[in-house]
Amino acid sequence: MRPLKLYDKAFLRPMLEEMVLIRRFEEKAGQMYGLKKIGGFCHLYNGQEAVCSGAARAMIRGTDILLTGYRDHGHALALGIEPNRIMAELYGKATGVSKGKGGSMHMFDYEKGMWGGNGIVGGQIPLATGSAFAQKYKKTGGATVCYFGDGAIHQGAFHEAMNLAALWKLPVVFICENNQYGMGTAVGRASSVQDLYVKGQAYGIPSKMVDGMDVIAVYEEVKAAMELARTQNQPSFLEIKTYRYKGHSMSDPAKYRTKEETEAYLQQDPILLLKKRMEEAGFLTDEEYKEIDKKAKEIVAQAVDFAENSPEPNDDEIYAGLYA
Amino acid sequence: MRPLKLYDKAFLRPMLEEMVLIRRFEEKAGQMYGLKKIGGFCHLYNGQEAVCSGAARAMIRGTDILLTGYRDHGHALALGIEPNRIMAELYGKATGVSKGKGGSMHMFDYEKGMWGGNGIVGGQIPLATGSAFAQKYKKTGGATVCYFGDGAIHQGAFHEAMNLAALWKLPVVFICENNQYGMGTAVGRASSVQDLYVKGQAYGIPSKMVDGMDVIAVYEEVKAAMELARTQNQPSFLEIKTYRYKGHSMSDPAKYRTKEETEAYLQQDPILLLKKRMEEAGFLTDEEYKEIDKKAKEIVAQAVDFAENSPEPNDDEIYAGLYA
Amino acid sequence: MAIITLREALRQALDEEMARDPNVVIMGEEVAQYDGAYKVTKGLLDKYGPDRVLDTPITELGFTGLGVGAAFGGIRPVVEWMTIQFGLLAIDQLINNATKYRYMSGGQFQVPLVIRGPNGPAEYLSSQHSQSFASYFVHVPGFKVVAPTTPYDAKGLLKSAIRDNNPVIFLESEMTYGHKGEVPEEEYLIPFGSADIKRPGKDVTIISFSKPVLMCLEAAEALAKEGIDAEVVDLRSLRPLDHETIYASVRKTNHCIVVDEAWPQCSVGSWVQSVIQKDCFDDLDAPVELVAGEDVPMPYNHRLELAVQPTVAKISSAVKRALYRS
Amino acid sequence: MAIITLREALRQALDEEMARDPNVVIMGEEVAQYDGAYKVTKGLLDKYGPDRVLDTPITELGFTGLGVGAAFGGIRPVVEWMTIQFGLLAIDQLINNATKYRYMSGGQFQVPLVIRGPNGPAEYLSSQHSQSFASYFVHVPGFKVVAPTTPYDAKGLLKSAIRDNNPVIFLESEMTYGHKGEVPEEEYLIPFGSADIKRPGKDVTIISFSKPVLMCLEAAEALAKEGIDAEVVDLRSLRPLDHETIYASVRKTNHCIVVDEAWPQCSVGSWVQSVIQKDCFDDLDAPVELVAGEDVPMPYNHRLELAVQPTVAKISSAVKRALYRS
Ligand SMILES: Cc1ncc(C[n+]2csc(CCOP(=O)(O)OP(=O)(O)O)c2C)c(N)n1
Ligand SMILES: Cc1ncc(C[n+]2csc(CCOP(=O)(O)OP(=O)(O)O)c2C)c(N)n1
Ligand SMILES: [Mg+2]
Ligand SMILES: [Mg+2]
Repeated sequence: MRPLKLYDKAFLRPMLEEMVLIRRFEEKAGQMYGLKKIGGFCHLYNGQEAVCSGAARAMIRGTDILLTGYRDHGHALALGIEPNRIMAELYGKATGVSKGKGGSMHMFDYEKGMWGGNGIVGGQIPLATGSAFAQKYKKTGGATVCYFGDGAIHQGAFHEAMNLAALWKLPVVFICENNQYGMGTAVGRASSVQDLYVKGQAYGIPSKMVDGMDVIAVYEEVKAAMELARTQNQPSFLEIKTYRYKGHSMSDPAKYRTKEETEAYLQQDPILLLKKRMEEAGFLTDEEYKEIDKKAKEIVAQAVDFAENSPEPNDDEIYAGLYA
Repeated sequence: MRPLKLYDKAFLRPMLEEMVLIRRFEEKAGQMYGLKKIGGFCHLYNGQEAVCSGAARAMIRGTDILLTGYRDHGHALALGIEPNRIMAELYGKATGVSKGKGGSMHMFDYEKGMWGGNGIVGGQIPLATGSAFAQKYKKTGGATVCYFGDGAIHQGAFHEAMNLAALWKLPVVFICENNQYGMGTAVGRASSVQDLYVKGQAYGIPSKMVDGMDVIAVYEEVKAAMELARTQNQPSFLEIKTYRYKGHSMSDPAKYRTKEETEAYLQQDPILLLKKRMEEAGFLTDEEYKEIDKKAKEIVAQAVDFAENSPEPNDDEIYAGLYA
Repeated sequence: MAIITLREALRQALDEEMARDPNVVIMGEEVAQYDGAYKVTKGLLDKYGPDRVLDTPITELGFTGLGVGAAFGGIRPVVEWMTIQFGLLAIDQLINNATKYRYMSGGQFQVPLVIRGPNGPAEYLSSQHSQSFASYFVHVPGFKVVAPTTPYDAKGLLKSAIRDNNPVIFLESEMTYGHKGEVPEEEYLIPFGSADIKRPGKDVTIISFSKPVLMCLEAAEALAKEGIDAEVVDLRSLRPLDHETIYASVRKTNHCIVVDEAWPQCSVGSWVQSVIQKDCFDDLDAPVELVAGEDVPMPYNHRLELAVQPTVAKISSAVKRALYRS
Repeated sequence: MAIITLREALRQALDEEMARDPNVVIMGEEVAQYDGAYKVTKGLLDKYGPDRVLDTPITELGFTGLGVGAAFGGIRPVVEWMTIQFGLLAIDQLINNATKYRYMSGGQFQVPLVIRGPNGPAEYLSSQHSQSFASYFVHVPGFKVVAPTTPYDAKGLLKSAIRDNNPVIFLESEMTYGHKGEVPEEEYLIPFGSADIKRPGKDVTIISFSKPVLMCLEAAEALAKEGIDAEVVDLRSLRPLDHETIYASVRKTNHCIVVDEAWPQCSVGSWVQSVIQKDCFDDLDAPVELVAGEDVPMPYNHRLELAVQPTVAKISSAVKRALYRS
């Protein structure tokens, strides 16, 4: 665990709030899925909150860009996109971030730098490299964060994009959210090497393993990497170790792992850990935490209300937005 | 340079003969291309002979399998496929190894283990992994040699296949023939790392750099790797450094490199080097070498005769051989 | 006869062929320990072990190419693409190697490979996961392509596919895995290239394949109530295509529509239209209509998602147009 | 007007658009230092420098996806695929990202991307290098697809493609890079969706695109000597398709054939057949014939290679069949 002492309450508290909000949001999304308000593939982020929240604080809003896979609710929330519009998207409503056309896997907010939300495993990796190309070419001063999973790393797209990013010196930070499983496949059953970060060496890209349960570690490492990207156009690769509590998607009972394993991870829950350390540092009381949690639940309840009461897209949306 | 002393004349002389034959064959192919007897893309192997000839001696004929790219005349000759049938294939004649349907890039002799001849850069890498899968599954005792170029290594196919081969422990030896250029692109303009063999580490595959001008070094390293494959189902990766004297294909004047560079490589010509060392070791006289060269030229001239006098495929070949 | 789901029919076919031929192996994402994303391969790992039922990393290009190479070596791989759409990443290995090696080697190679998985739209999956790529395979010589609708057809065609010495693309549909039908206890095979008349009729021919066949049958029942007797032809096999059965039906009814859930342009449906107009020109009393997916990516919203697909209503009105009854 | 090659027309279009808009960049294998495998990008590296003309590693999926992402960011990449066929490795990035991002984000993204390169058979290249994949792109909503035949069309369409805010697939033909024609000095654009009547005629309509148009024109001249006055329609734009021009011609001639060098099944040619039979049913006096590539991979042997492609002779006899003159 990285020391908290460099940070003040003003920095830590909103981060904690956000992580709690993401947790509550995902729980509600799961519930609403159970009630058939949400359909299709719905991949929850519970357990991984420290990754997106730590990283988001290393990003400059409005300048940096983020691309990720289908497990994207947390990333969208951490970029400051309104929970109402994310929930509405899950409901397929016209008020959703993607006007109800994208759904769970395709959260987009172009202006806020949320460039998806990609359903093809690994598909976002070349795109993110291109986003970084544009940032460098246009001298926006920004960099791109590209998330993908431990399963995605074996895709050719990773290999091709890593070489391109290093060869052309593009401002991109590749983050492998290693949550130990790609669907039902444990990392060791998909990968011939145990530590995924070693793959960065094949491209001469600085690479590190990061504890994804420690939001401070995530923040610090992503920050350093983003600075390398912004100032030197030097891409980096981070393997961030984390865990997902829920099944791969709503239809997965996750029988491929033991209760004990999940229990053990719950002990090092990223929210719990941050809470405890903030309490120890005198930044948080139990009361305050309850307040935070209550607020998160309210926001989420409101989001559900908003989604419920939003209109469906009209039929004229069918052909709208296909061609520019 | 590896010492010759472990080897006798009976081993060395046929190898030298083969390398000379390949050189003369390619020169003739180039000539016949100039005379428009051969068309399309024609990629010559001059300069790289030590790679295929050294490696072929580490292969067990009839058991081991070879897959390569479009620069495949040398590989076919080294597997003992008749020059007549290879030249006839270049001519597009019915007597060619592929009945005139494959041409320069697609030399096939299924029984002899020559499984192509692939025109898609990197396309053969997954195939070779599958060939090794079949060898292991069927317990043939054989292994597969998979050649590709320094340009091909950046393709996703390489990354995906390397992981699969290592994960499933398949008897395959991946050989990157690093001839310094992929078409007009020098290795350093395509690769973010200088030494390609380091890429093997990303898959936990034993990897080495080998001097491709020294046929003995090639033989010894491929032999060791093939034994690892055959006995332990352990894949290996070899970066074999070599050089092509001619342009990428017949239409390439190779303006992207200096005369001096090519001259320097000609000084360490693999045939010259082997010849010199065999002479020093008392295995070869100048007379004998002239004899070898004369014989090679005769074989090649015969191949041209054979090709010239062979029939074109009939029209009923158009639909033949599409479905089994 | 037993009544089983299409999923179970596929599983039986795999099971029987694996029992029959030790060279049949299954590989794909989550096919082994997880029993398949859609549970088609359920229990096969337990029965045949990890050498014959293999979970792959998420590397469509790599494991598909591996399957092709293994097929060269005498293995009979049944490669599952979790959906056919993910196979876009792997299509080069099929088109440039699986369909070409035999031909360009002058007949030396055999490629006894089956690629199978769900194709076309399911539900609430938005646009990257709801696409039909049947035409991509039907376009290319060297492939065989089948797309069954019923459990009976699914089992018989999958067994034929596994025994075939050519690369076969076996298109399923996520929405019909639970669809039930009669399947005999005794072994049977269905040859490729034979369409099946799922409902005989005399007034109009409705041609389709895969999931939409079920809608066509529904539409036919509804039309019957209005006095229109529709014949429903289930193509089953898309390459080779059963021209005879199609033409015989059109020559009988003189009116025809084609239903394909893919986008219209360069679709299998449009190809079928084109051969009918060519070979039955004098038999047609009306143009051959095509009911296809709308020419847009699939929206997530469920109402829109249904609206862009063929529907019973769209099929019925196309039939009426073809009969000049609208 | 200057008479220049198609290659030079393309180069001029690139040059002019790069001069006009600093966001236009070129990337692909060998496009910079080597001047392009087919020399289409000759001199552009020298003129615009290495930030705007970039040699890529051989990683079609990677650099195509990079191009799509760069387009999201306001770059206007012109990505060269050394041949369109190598793009099979990259097609996922186009279909799942380039054509979908705008739609599935509810209209937030623009994808001003051009993919260009030679498509279809050249000479002596055997089966992996001699394929036409036009239908793969025409099938998918979100793409625009053009395929010029003449230098004039090539230049005007490429300039339009670069200015378009959608992913455009620009299909060239290796065999016509040296084809010459008139190109005006002054700037012009050709809008998408407009076919061009390359030879007016009244007896029969011959519809084609890309390289085969030249054969159609040859056939038309030969047919003229036999008293058959053929109209040759060059589609130029395949998506969107110029239905009006096609239908007007068919309504005039009442006889029509389509020529496409791709395999017949699910081809662009078959799609054009299907729309004509549908929308010109009462105008047709004969079925719409298709002259396509034979349904086999391309053999290397030159005689066979020519035999499997459309030829002037095949086109002429199809015309005669369509006119009941054979
Ligand atoms: C190309 C492709 N192949 C397969 C799938 C199906 N699929 C969706 S998610 C997934 C597992 C991905 O695992 P990982 O990369 O570890 O990400 P995580 O779900 O753990 O966040 C698979 C196989 C897909 N969507 N795209
Ligand atoms: C997928 C694909 N992309 C591009 C090409 C065109 N091409 C043929 S060979 C070649 C260069 C390959 O270089 P390398 O791998 O180093 O092999 P070498 O030619 O040096 O033997 C290229 C770009 C191709 N055939 N296939
Ligand atoms: Mg994972
Ligand atoms: Mg090379």
